[in-house]
Amino acid sequence: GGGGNGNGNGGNGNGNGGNGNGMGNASGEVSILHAWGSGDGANALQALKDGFENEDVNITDSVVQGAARSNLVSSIQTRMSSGNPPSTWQAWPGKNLLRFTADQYGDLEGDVWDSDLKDNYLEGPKQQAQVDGKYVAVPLNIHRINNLFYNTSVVEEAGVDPSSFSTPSDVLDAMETVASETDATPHAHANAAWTAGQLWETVLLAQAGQSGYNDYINGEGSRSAVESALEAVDTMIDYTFDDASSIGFPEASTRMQNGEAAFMHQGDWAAGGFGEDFVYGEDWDHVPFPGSEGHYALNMDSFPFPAEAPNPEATKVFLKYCGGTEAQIAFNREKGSIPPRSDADVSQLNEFQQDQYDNFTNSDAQPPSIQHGLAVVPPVLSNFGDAFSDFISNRDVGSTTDALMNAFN
Amino acid sequence: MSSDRPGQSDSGILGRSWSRIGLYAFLLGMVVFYLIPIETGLATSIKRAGDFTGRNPYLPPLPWDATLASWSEGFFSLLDGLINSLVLVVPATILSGLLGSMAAYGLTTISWRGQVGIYSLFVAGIFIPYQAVLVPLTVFWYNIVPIQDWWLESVANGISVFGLFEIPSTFMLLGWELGFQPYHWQLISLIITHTAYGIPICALLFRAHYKKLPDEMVEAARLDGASIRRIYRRIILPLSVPMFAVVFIYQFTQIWNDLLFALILVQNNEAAVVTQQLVDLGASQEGVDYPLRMAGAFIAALPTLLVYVVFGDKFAKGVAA
Amino acid sequence: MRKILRAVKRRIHRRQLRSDGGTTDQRTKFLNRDSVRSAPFWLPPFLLVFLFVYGAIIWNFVISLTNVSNNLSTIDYSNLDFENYAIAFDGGTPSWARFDVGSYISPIWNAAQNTIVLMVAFAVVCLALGLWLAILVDRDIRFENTFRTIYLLPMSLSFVVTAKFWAFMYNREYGLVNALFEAVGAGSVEIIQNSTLLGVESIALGPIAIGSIGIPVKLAAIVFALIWQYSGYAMVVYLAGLRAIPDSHFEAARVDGASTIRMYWRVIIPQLRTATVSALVVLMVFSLKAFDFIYSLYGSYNPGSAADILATRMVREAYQNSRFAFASAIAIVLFVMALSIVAPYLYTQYRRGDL
Amino acid sequence: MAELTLDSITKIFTDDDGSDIVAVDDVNVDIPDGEFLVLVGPSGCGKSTTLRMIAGLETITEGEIRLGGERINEQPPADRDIAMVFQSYALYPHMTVKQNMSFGLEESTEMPDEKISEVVTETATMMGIEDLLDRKPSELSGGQQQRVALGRAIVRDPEVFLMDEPLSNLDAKLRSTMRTELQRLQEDLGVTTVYVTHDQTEAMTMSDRIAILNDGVLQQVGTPLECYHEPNNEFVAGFIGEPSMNFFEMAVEDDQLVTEQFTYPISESVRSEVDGHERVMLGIRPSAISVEVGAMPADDHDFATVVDVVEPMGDEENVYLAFGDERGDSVETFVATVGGMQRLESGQSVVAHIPESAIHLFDTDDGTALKNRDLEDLDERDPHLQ
Amino acid sequence: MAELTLDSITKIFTDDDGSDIVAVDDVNVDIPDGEFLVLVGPSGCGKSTTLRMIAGLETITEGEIRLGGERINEQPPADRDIAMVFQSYALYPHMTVKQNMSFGLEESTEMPDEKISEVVTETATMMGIEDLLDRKPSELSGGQQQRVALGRAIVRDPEVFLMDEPLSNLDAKLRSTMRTELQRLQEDLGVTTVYVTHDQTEAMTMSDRIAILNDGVLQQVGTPLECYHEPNNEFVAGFIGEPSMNFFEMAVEDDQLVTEQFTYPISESVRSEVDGHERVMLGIRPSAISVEVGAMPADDHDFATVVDVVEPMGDEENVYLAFGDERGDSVETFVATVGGMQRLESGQSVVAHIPESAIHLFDTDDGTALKNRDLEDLDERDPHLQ
Ligand SMILES: Nc1ncnc2c1ncn2[C@@H]1O[C@H](COP(=O)(O)OP(=O)(O)OP(=O)(O)O)[C@@H](O)[C@H]1O
Ligand SMILES: Nc1ncnc2c1ncn2[C@@H]1O[C@H](COP(=O)(O)OP(=O)(O)OP(=O)(O)O)[C@@H](O)[C@H]1O
Ligand SMILES: [Mg+2]
Ligand SMILES: [Mg+2]
Repeated sequence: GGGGNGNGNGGNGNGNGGNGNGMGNASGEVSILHAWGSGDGANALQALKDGFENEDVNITDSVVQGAARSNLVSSIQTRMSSGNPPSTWQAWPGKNLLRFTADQYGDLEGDVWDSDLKDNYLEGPKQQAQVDGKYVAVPLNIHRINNLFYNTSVVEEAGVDPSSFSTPSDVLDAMETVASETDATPHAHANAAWTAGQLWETVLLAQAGQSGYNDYINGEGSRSAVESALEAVDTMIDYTFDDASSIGFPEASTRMQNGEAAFMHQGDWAAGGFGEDFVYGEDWDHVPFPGSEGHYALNMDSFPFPAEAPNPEATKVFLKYCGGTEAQIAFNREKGSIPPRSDADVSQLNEFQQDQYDNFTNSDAQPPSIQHGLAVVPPVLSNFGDAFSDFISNRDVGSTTDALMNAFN
Repeated sequence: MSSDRPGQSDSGILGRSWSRIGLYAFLLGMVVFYLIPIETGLATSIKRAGDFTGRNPYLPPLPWDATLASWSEGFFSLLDGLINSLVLVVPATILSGLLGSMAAYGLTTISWRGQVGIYSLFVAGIFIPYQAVLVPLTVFWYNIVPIQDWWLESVANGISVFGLFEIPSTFMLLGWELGFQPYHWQLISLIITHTAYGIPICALLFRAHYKKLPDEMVEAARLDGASIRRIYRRIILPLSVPMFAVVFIYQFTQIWNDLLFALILVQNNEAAVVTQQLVDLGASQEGVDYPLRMAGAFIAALPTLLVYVVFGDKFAKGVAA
Repeated sequence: MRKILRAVKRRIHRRQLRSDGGTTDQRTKFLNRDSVRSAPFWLPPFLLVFLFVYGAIIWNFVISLTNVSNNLSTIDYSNLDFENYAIAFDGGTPSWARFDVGSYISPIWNAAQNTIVLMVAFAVVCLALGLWLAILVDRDIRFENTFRTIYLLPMSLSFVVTAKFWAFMYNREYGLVNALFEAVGAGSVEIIQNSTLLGVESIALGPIAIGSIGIPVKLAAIVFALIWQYSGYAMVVYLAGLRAIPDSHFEAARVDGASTIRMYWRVIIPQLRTATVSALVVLMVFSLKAFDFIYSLYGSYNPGSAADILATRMVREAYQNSRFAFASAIAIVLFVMALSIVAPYLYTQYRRGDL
Repeated sequence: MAELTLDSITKIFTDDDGSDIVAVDDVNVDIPDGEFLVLVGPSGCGKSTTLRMIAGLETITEGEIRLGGERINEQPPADRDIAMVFQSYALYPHMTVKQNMSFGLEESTEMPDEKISEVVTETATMMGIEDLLDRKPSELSGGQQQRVALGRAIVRDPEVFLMDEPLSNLDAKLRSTMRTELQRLQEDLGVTTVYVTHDQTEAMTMSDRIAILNDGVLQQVGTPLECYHEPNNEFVAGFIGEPSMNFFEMAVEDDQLVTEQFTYPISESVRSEVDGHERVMLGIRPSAISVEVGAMPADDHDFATVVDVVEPMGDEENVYLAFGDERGDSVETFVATVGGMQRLESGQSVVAHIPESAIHLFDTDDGTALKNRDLEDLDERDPHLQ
Repeated sequence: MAELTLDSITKIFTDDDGSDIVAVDDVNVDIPDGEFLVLVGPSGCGKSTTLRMIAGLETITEGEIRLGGERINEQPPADRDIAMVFQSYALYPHMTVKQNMSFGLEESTEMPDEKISEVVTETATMMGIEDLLDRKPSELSGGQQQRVALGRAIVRDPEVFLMDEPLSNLDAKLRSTMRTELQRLQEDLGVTTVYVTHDQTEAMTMSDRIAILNDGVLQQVGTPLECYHEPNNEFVAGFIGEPSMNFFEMAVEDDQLVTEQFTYPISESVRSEVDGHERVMLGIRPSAISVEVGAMPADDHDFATVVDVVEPMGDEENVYLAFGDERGDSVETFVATVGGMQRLESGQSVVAHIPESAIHLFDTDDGTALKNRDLEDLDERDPHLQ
């Protein structure tokens, strides 16, 4: 997820303990660097740590301050390149891992990726955990990107039925209806580069289908597909709050919960942040983003394993635990996502998550997210981000289309 | 100046008073311009997050609606950062001031061939954009002299070798007692960096001061039998006290306010300074908490504001140099 | 060039005329030399500065000639070239790119242009406002110190704090700026994420549209906030300059029959040249450091191309995109810009014997 | 050309704490057309303030200033047809000499540029600075700057020149050259001039008349010799003349004046002037005292003294004498000026003659002169005339 | 106590373009123990440089300085046993008077603190500043600061005092008081003193002997009266004396000296002194010229002149005279000092008497004196002696 993070409960890093310092010895300190400063992420990590019971391995974690995630990236970047990485860190898997070369990662084959993980992890996540065929990370969860949440009462007041939508243009029509029929804002959207990028990739998937989407992430996208998705996004942004640029997605979400807005496109982590008394199925509901019903657009978090990890054995112990069902449930229950293991006992998750899990298992395809770094290599992601940084302030479809097309140059 | 700026008195009683009124009105208008963002922040910071509606943000809340909740939350959120900033700023300020004064003394009071060349390098150093040295600094502090890591090692091995020498355990314990944390080691790179980048401006300020001291005084001291070192100790240093105030105030503000170096050189959250922490304070799941954000901004600005309010004139002097 | 060198040489010599400071004896000459005896004082700070400032800049330059991206621990210094500069000016896909897609790097012209626009607009407005305020404050007003203190107050704040205040001021919904716009019936507008051009946007000169010359709203907003923070500084410098002009110049001009405006225009303002230059240099340098502000305002390394300046671009390329060598090249460009402002200034200071 | 009248002018400044400072107190002077009036007095006595009121740079609290009979209190400086030369010259440092000199004409007249240029060049030639026209003030010596400042005033062809210590920034030699030059120039131009100085030599040598101010109050207006020989009061007597007049506060006893140190017999006519006073201040100029070596007091007005310190000045000597035969730090001395060749030595006993015709007597309370040296009486007695 | 010898000392500074500035050129002076020598000369003549070489603040390019016969060229300032008083006093502003006075003893001797304190208090009492010991310099008046600076030098009990224009920051009245005081003090202490000034009054009045420098070259060393009446050369003649000596460059023709303006007959004895010179410079002190009104030239040495400008000085007047009957800007004038009561006026025709016994004659090429006024001859003729 994006968003910011306040000061979490992160810094208990003054650990004075860790007796001995055995290399090749499954004990010592495992340090995690992450950006889950607050909210669902912080809770999920805490649950994960709470569930880890090993006398010899001490887990410390620290939150990277600064602007959302970019600081985490630069921090890791610097520490990796100076040979001083943390034991593991919060990272998107997939092509995002290509930030570093395969030999900068340690090999998890065997010790962590044993038959248990290999057998029970879903195929998509397994792919995303490898660099050049080497297992280097442990995926923690699966988020879905292509959701359309809505406030049922607002939608009812406007008289539209989301379950009937089948294309993005249906969504636009519905937003128009909301605008004319109610006082509410049609679209709860925080206009940041990453939310716009995420919306765009969803619309592209919905409009151009799996093949059009794949073409794009392979650098062979069709200009017209890119442009038409962007036009739709442009219009959808018109339906959002005046001050959309000044708010973060949590606030947009809050406004939808308050009935100030009808629809919200967001990853399913947004649902993890809904208030207790905002009840799934009654107060709110969701549909897969119209046009992309058969797809489960993937975002994941993972813990990579650096080659120069301090206390590598202890780290492996921890990572092995993270790959297990118990940890997965503990983590995802808080995070709002679903576990990437087919054998997880999803009944411990909430109703919405269970529905998502069903959707996932029934999905036709699980296209990886561009915005969240799974689908494209880091420089393309950076170009993609730059394109949307400009788009949100100039809203120039033409030039942004160019930029998106050129992102692969 | 106790009289009208000469040549400006407008003639005619009426014309004069009207133009005076206009003048004051304009100056007051500018006061509003300079203060309103700060005032708005202040007013917002004592509103209840729940009551915050965004209407008339500059109006303070009604007394019974005011709350310091955001202030206390902000304070506790930023507490570590405030402490880290202090741990950084105090030594860096003192070191840069002292070294700057020494440099200025060596380059002013004793005159010798080539000192202008060296001094020019000092002055030019004031104007170097930090970006121009960021990458080398990163390499230096992460790969060549990774002070950041040494503490980790020293903690791992109990009290241990710090590259070159033993840290006496009593020293460590004393540090502990004083509230120093092991992660404060990480600030050493930042202290040294800020010191190095602070020296030029300090040297400039001190040199301007020393140039005003009469040569004859130093000569008198030489005739009186004092060595270069003694002259510094007994004559120059005592006479630098007012300038030290100016320099310390200026450096304190500069270093406290810096973000970029900290951003690059402090990668571990425990050691993050307050400006780093402030960047995304108040953004949370529930939306941007403006009262908290403004309170945080104030808390982070408080030391420099205090310095400014108390030592306004000295600050202006440093700034104008 | 020769002339300049000669002048420099002459200056350096003249300095030495001050005093040779006493007893020297051939035998003890070296140890007794003042440069040597004073070395304990100036050498340590000098080494520190030389290492960290000049050493770092030189090193930075060398790095900019390498191919280092990604892994700083193994910089290969054996293969130096100017490729990064070529890319910085022309754009292109570097030979050292690790990926065959997405590695095209766009040139820095946009950021450079924004940097200059920001610098010029900021400096000009600051100076104008500062001068105006200084003249008014100089008119023997009561509470002069209070006014001055307040005007200078923003300068004591961190860029991060200022950014927080102005993010709030510019907020579309809660911000005071928009409240003002609404109060005058202009309606609220997006500010910090608005790259619409202000000013000459719609003007076309014959067939040539010069629309792109305007300053984007978001950049203007940044400039405005910086002006808020630093115009007090310009005022203080000008006030000092005004105070240095003897009363008798004002009086002479009055007796000579000049009106107040003419007096300032012809007699007083021309005498503020040194103040202007020194304020200008410092303001320019501040504006080169505006990174902290932009970063805090946008909460990201990327404010969007309309507000991107070299400082943000450099940090972004280095610490987000890991193109360290390329970022170093941008840093050198930035350094050269700073140098081109500062060097002439230092040189004139030097000529006038103010160093 | 016009007569300048200061009619009971007073200037009161209000201090920061609201208290009043009377800088100029009810000053009356009539300055006829073409006169060179020097305003002199100790620092802070209100000289500059008076001048600035005439220039219009300071408002007038009370009284009236008239130029050619017309009240100018309310006129702005530009309209007064007055030019001023400042102590610091106040040359505009960014303008060339020519621009400096043209500025006033450009600002205050409609004169076309060529005409201005012509007038400026003419004046510069007259002042001998035509070669400097393209230089900046910083490239001129002190004396040249002085000339430019004067030229700038002259070029405007004003009714009145005001000069505020225009020579005080020059060194001694140049000052005396410029003094003569200025004096001659004013004579030639015939412009009414008010000249402020605190240097009594300048006041004495340059003026047609001197006006002496003290504490804002006018003490005396008169020709230099009047002020020197017939001072209105003790202040004027002490202020004018170098070395200063010697003063002794004495009791009047019958026909003699008495102090601890000596007794001075007075004649009947003098006695009558001090009638009704118990104490008077006796004043005697150092040059009026004559000193004899190796003689005994012969006259009533001869006194036995001992030489404390001798300051040879070439053709004159200042001799510090003490009554009686003591000398040292604590003894009060008085000074006599004697011929330079007299070869007096510290510790020598000499007889000092203080002629009665040369003494001045002042009221001890308000300092008013009771008896002055008589101007008529002097010519014959002056030792310098041969 | 020791004799100070400057043996052919030269100081050369190297200028920007590598050219040399000879600040002091081969100066020889012997200063006997206890002498008060005043070093005088125009600005930039090398006075301060000489002093600073003695102090050790400047290296000596050539020559030797000996103190009590011992070469001190290489000794650092601290070891020379010399104390210096600076023009600006150079008091340490952050120290009290007492600390200022103790500093030198603390730094240069092993004296215990109580002893230092005792010595300081003693000296302060002698200087009359014992009440000021706990004040900071900023709380003192100019004269008091002066005394502290002196006290600071005295307390170190040096062999030699050096003083660089120590009085020039004081106002005129205080300067003359301090002058006397300093003189008396030096007499009492008997410490060899070198005193720099550019003020010829100070030089004349204070010194045992004067050393006159010009352009780094020593012109004359002698008592004040020697320098005044028997100047070695034209420079000294012109430098000493106020107003300056009048000079006329004249051709020697038989038994007279001739210029365009006037012809001056000379006696045989004088003629013999200028033998072999075609041109000489005639010098005459203003005070040696007498002026008569309404008379006709009676004597060979009487000249018809016209008064150009009169500067009354109270009991004297400086009269600017022009030969013939022209006056104005272009005419060269000479100055005569006459009694103050003479009431001369611009334009008046007068007769000026230039007595032959009073003239000086100088070589036109190198300025060497050919004939000086004779000191013996003077006493009788001096008009001031009555
Ligand atoms: N603007 C002012 N406000 C208050 N007091 C003033 C002002 N200007 C002058 N004074 C006071 O008025 C008095 C006369 O000042 P003025 O400048 O006329 O003296 P002056 O005779 O010119 O002295 P100096 O010889 O030092 O120039 C002084 O006591 C001075 O302090
Ligand atoms: N450090 C120096 N370098 C070069 N030239 C110098 C230096 N110090 C003095 N001079 C030159 O040496 C000459 C003598 O200078 P000095 O200071 O001794 O003069 P002075 O007689 O003391 O003059 P003043 O009366 O102005 O103090 C001058 O021409 C001066 O310019
Ligand atoms: Mg004055
Ligand atoms: Mg000197």
